[in-house]
Amino acid sequence: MSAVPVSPPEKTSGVMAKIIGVPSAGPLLVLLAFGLIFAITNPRFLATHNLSIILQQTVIIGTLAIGQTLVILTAGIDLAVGAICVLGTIIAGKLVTSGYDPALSMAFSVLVCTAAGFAAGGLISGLRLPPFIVTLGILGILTAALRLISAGGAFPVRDEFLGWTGNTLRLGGFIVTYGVLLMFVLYALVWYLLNETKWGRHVYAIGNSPEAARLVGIPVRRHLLSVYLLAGFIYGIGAWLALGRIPNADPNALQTANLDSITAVVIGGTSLFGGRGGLIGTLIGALIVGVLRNGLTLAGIDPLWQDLVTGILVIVAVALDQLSRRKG
Amino acid sequence: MSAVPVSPPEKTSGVMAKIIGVPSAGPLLVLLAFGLIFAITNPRFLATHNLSIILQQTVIIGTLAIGQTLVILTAGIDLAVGAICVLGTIIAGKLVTSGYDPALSMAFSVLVCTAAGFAAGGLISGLRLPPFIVTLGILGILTAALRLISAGGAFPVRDEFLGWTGNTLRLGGFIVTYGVLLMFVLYALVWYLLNETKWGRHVYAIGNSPEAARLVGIPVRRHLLSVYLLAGFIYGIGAWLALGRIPNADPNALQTANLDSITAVVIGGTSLFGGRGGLIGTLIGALIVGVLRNGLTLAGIDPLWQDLVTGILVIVAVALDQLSRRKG
Amino acid sequence: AVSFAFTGQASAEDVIVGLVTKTEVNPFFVKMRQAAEAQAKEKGAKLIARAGKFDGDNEGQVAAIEDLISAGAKGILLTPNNSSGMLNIIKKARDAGVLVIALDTATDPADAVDATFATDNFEAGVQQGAYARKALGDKTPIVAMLDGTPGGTVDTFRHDGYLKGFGIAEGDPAIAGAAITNGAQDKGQIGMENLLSKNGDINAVYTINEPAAAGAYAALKSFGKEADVMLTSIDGGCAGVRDVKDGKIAATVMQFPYKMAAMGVDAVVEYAATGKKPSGFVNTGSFLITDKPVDGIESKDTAWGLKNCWGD
Amino acid sequence: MKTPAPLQPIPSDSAGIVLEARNVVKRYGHMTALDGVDFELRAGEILAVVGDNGAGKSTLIKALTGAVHPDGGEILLDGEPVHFKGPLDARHRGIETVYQDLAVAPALDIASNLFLGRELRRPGIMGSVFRRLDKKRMRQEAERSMAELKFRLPSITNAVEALSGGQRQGVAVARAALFARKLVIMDEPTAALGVRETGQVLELIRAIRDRGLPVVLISHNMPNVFELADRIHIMRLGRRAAVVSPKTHSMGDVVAIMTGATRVEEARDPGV
Amino acid sequence: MKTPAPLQPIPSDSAGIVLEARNVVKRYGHMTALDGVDFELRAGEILAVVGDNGAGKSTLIKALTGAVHPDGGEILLDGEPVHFKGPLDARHRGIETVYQDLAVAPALDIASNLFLGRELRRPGIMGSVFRRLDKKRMRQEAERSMAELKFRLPSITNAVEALSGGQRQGVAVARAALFARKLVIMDEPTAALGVRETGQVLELIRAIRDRGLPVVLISHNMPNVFELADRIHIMRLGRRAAVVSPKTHSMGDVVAIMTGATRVEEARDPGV
Ligand SMILES: Nc1ncnc2c1ncn2[C@@H]1O[C@H](COP(=O)(O)OP(=O)(O)OP(=O)(O)O)[C@@H](O)[C@H]1O
Ligand SMILES: Nc1ncnc2c1ncn2[C@@H]1O[C@H](COP(=O)(O)OP(=O)(O)OP(=O)(O)O)[C@@H](O)[C@H]1O
Ligand SMILES: [Mg+2]
Ligand SMILES: [Mg+2]
Repeated sequence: MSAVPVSPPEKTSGVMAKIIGVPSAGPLLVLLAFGLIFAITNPRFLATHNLSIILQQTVIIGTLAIGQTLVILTAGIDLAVGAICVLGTIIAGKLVTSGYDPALSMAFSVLVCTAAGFAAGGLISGLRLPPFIVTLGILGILTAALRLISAGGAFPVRDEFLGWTGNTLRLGGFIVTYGVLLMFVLYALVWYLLNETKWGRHVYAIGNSPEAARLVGIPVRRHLLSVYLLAGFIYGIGAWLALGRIPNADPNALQTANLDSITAVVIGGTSLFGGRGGLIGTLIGALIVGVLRNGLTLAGIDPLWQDLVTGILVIVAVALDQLSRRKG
Repeated sequence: MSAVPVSPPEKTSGVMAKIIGVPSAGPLLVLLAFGLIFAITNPRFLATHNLSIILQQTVIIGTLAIGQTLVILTAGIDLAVGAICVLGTIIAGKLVTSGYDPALSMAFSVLVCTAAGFAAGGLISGLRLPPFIVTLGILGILTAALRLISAGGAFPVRDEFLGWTGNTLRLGGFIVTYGVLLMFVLYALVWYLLNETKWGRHVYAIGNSPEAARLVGIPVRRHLLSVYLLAGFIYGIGAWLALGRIPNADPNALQTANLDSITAVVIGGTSLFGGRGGLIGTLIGALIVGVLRNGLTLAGIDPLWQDLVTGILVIVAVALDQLSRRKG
Repeated sequence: AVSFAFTGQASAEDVIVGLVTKTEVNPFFVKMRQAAEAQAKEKGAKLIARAGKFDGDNEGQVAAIEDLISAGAKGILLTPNNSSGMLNIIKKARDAGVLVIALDTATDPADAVDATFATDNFEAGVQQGAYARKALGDKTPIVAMLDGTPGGTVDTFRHDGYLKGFGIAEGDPAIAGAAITNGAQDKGQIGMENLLSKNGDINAVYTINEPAAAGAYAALKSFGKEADVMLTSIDGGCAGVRDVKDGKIAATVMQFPYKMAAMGVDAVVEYAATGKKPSGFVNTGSFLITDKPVDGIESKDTAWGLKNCWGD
Repeated sequence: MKTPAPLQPIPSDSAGIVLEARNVVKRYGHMTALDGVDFELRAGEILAVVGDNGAGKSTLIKALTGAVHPDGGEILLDGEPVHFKGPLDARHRGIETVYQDLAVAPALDIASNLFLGRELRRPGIMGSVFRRLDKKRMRQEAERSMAELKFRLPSITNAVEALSGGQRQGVAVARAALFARKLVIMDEPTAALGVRETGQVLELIRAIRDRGLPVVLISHNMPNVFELADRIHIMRLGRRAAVVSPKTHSMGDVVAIMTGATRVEEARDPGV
Repeated sequence: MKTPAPLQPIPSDSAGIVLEARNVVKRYGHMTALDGVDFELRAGEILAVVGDNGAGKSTLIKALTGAVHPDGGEILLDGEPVHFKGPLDARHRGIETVYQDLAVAPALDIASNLFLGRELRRPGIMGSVFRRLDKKRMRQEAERSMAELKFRLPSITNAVEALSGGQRQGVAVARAALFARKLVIMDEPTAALGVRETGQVLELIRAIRDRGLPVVLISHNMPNVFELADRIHIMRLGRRAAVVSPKTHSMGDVVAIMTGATRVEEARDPGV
């Protein structure tokens, strides 16, 4: 619902063309503006340690938002992102705790996540059900299944391999985790897929006009299936990153991941109507959310007021983006 | 995201025309089917007392879903429904507790809710921001504001007038609350607006194609504003109904009302892309959710399994609806 | 008004015990439900459990009680989200002849229900705070508050209790900042990280529960501060007690959800059989668990804690 | 918003220029769609606007009706400058337009689309107080209008998206004809129409003119243009290349000007 | 999915019937859009399909290309029955179609739309292993194709939604011409085109025929039809009313059959 219904096409269309493939400058400017304000408010904000913390805090939602972007570009929506990711942590955790090989366990759990994506995609493309309902249903099913599997409780996952993504390394004075690097690698790969391959072109085409895509001979259903499948795979990798950050498999974790990831996508300038937007915007969108939360705490804002300020700033962020586009 | 992207237009379009204005038979059949199954599982399900309970449980979400339907028909989405409704309960509660006249307090609080809707509509139509972001921002702002107003805690609201909607009356062996009646009245009124007036016609037109609406001379922005305004008003009435059901003003209440109301709308057959669907479907959608929850409890299903079964049944419900349309 | 409540001599198999917890999200309530299930099975009763969807879901709890009355429950065990919101429906249930017992959280007024089996959460908070203050010794305290959900009854009691036990008031400059965790580990971690970025001298951390404490520990560790900070919590889950044993959490205050649940089920079964109702407030108790006891504060060690903890 | 009864022409200085544009400029990014266009529509005439694809015809009429905001120049209605904030303003002044992309709501039925923004209310209290739509009358009117254009329609309650391309265009044309009170602008109204239906629309255009309303007709169909037009406004590369009379110029002349084969100095109104 | 190189015609029995439909029926609810249509397209010919609006022309070609599933009848390609599950199957068999509603992705640029579903990959390992698109070559090809149709285009990187109606149609026509290997179907390809551009497309159609590919041309423009067509298939009320030769029948005859003024017994192939 980002393609603003009331705007005459003349105002947006010229820029839309540029957004596809080319990073949208709007969200980036907003990110920099917020960063500047927070840096002025509290010099600690720019401490390398703090910046690296923000990146780490962005890892999970940032990664899940990659899959969410793909789904939203096809004019779908995924409410099961968090649940699928948690499924991954619990399965990997259970297997390792039962003595299986960590790498195999993780691989299997990524496979299960991919299968969950496949199931969603199958219902959506095969039975032509609305993505909202299918992923909502899967969310309910998984929520229950996760609690049943883990017998209701969270359990710690103490394994070198599963926790590896949380290990840090120094990159020129900057401390990052392997998880952060992996997230960037994922962004780069999926960006390539979206912008440099046929597959990505067809994602945009389907989101733009499923009927046109069908008529020119794009196998729309199979393609949708592949999108949800890839998204599921990404959520599986997200599970590994989540275990690196929190070595704990908790059936109740990530409850707000669906809304959070959609928020990152929308702040990043991708339209909920599909076919318009891009992945770099999403990364920036996820960072904006992380920067807001961190910056407001550093500014010493009471947590009660933080929600309020965040609410205002999210609107301001998108308004600024919108404004920069109209001028652009 | 209900207009299934992969379906060739030939399959849906014929029926779409019928859905507008005419209640969709699909959701109704699903509702009856579920009712039948539960009645067989547990004869208590059909007890008039139980049926009247289900109606009462549907009042809040059912009412909020009216506003949500209006917003979604314009291709928008409202994440602030619950927050605005809670705002209404807290303002009315505070005023009455401070000794103001109950009727005036309630009226004022409905006015504040209307103003909140107006603010959302103003940002969306005036600045052309995506409804998702605007209502998400307002959700954050209100969440914080509510906690600040109520000093963090919930407080009881014991007032005859504010609680009036919870009073019961007998209608031929059937016990209903005034709240249930009021909800039905709201449905009837808004149905009339949507289907029998110019205003409603224009809601559909804008949802269908905002550009076409603009070109034929519909004042799209002003109309959008009126939609969010009316929605806000309805959420205000929802606050009164909520107080009748639970005489308590709690800043943490109704957190899932946004998702729940959207679910009712989508199960009811309205497209998240706007312009297609109707209000009667929404009522049935809300009832389906209520019947599921009640019926599963009466069937003695473990709560862990309830989520799972609900997840499956929601998908089944929409699949059946989809199926009935294809045949229709 | 009692037309739908089956009275008379019900055999044990017919007894339906309703349990309505706050959420399914919190392991505390999950364990409570599991304990109630086990106890019901043992007593030959049938347990139907329901929960709200989130902290503050009054509507969900009201609907659950209504459904349970419809289902013919003999007694309902309730952990009210917000007691004032439940008063009407509790009255309705009791009028219909259903025994209503509050678990974990008392109602306001307390005599709205037949009986209350609960911990005193304020007292538990005091225990946590008093220990933390004492254990800090003569260091100047700089406190971070990792709260649950603002406005929740339990959340407020624990928070206020901690401050009382710690000997400071709300707004004291010793409080370096607060974060909302919703009792979740990931949000606990994020909140702690950001608070540490803001003030690296924090030396005492209040946590609403053990998952939040686990998150806080991870953050402290990444800042290399895990040894210098007095991290305390409440709950008494086995995972939490293990964290105390491992030295991650300095102390936690144990509660007894199993006990509450079992007592509740017993009372309903007894009521079904004999018509006898329990009454009043039964404090199921809370104990400070730590391996580093301080003078003047009663505590048990983790060996005892692991024997009596809930979960696993 | 008072809707005057249809078919009640708004009078204008019958000898003068009804709608005029002076030096209108419209840019889309780096692309200059209108590069200082002049335009005059006289009372009672049919003015054809022709030009290559992309010459700026549609942009010009959008600028005239407020559907896009020009970056420069001015627009005058009955000699006085107007600033249409949107198509609604133009409609209020009695200008009806068939846009090239038709401006229909796909999921709404034919009657609803025909009366979109101009819905009829029930007579009496039901209409004035309860604001109830007169669906039956709108349906009947729609049936009549479409029948006049001799369309074979499946059913008047069909959604517009279930119509053939030509049928959909028929709806847009019928709508403009039904409500115009001042002037009518039609952007390629017969592009998708069959032989018979095209004839019908040409007749309709004549009938509108005979009702006293001037008509702007954009068309690529030269025979039609020469059959109907009183004057021909030729667009080329975002400018008006010439205005000619079909009486003084041949189709070949017009095409030559349009494609740039013949150069003309900045076209002067031939004053036919 | 192997994409054969463009412009490599798929041979077919040069004397015979390339594409045939027998007794095809298509209903939309109560509406019978196709009421038992027969259809034959012969090798190397240009077959015009004409008829009133709503006669069923577009539905017929959609049925032929798998875009809609007929309720009855059969379709034969090179004499053997085919069941296209969707337009993709038809495309795989070398059939290219310009649909009346163009089938373009509005937010994608001209080159992307031209190559939609037929994207070119880089040569060498970048293409075969890394599957990288050859954006530059697609852009150049697109520029060339559009230039051939003599369109004045703002920029080849423009989104299609920012094009004029005629320019958009040009993209769809260029696409079909670029990829056809067996036969080409064009549903009103010149409806929105200017005089010059129409001439260009008519020439293109002839060039395609001269490449040996038969062409189905749906058009309301009788002069164009008579200029190009080898045979004329006349639709009326969802049936084939007649197939005539432009050599034996006049425009008047065709229009008369089309509108029902002249009755013909179930049309037999004149076998021109
Ligand atoms: N929304 C837009 N954004 C960018 N450029 C546009 C937009 N609309 C039109 N243009 C460009 O402006 C020029 C004029 O377009 P216009 O639609 O006015 O042409 P036209 O004369 O109506 O052509 P046609 O006969 O094909 O309808 C074209 O080159 C087109 O690409
Ligand atoms: N999706 C649909 N649903 C219902 N009816 C349809 C649908 N598509 C077409 N029709 C109907 O089928 C009939 C034939 O339509 P078709 O598009 O084939 O006509 P056509 O000959 O191509 O007309 P035109 O010259 O106007 O393009 C029309 O009466 C139309 O209303
Ligand atoms: Mg045009
Ligand atoms: Mg057609």
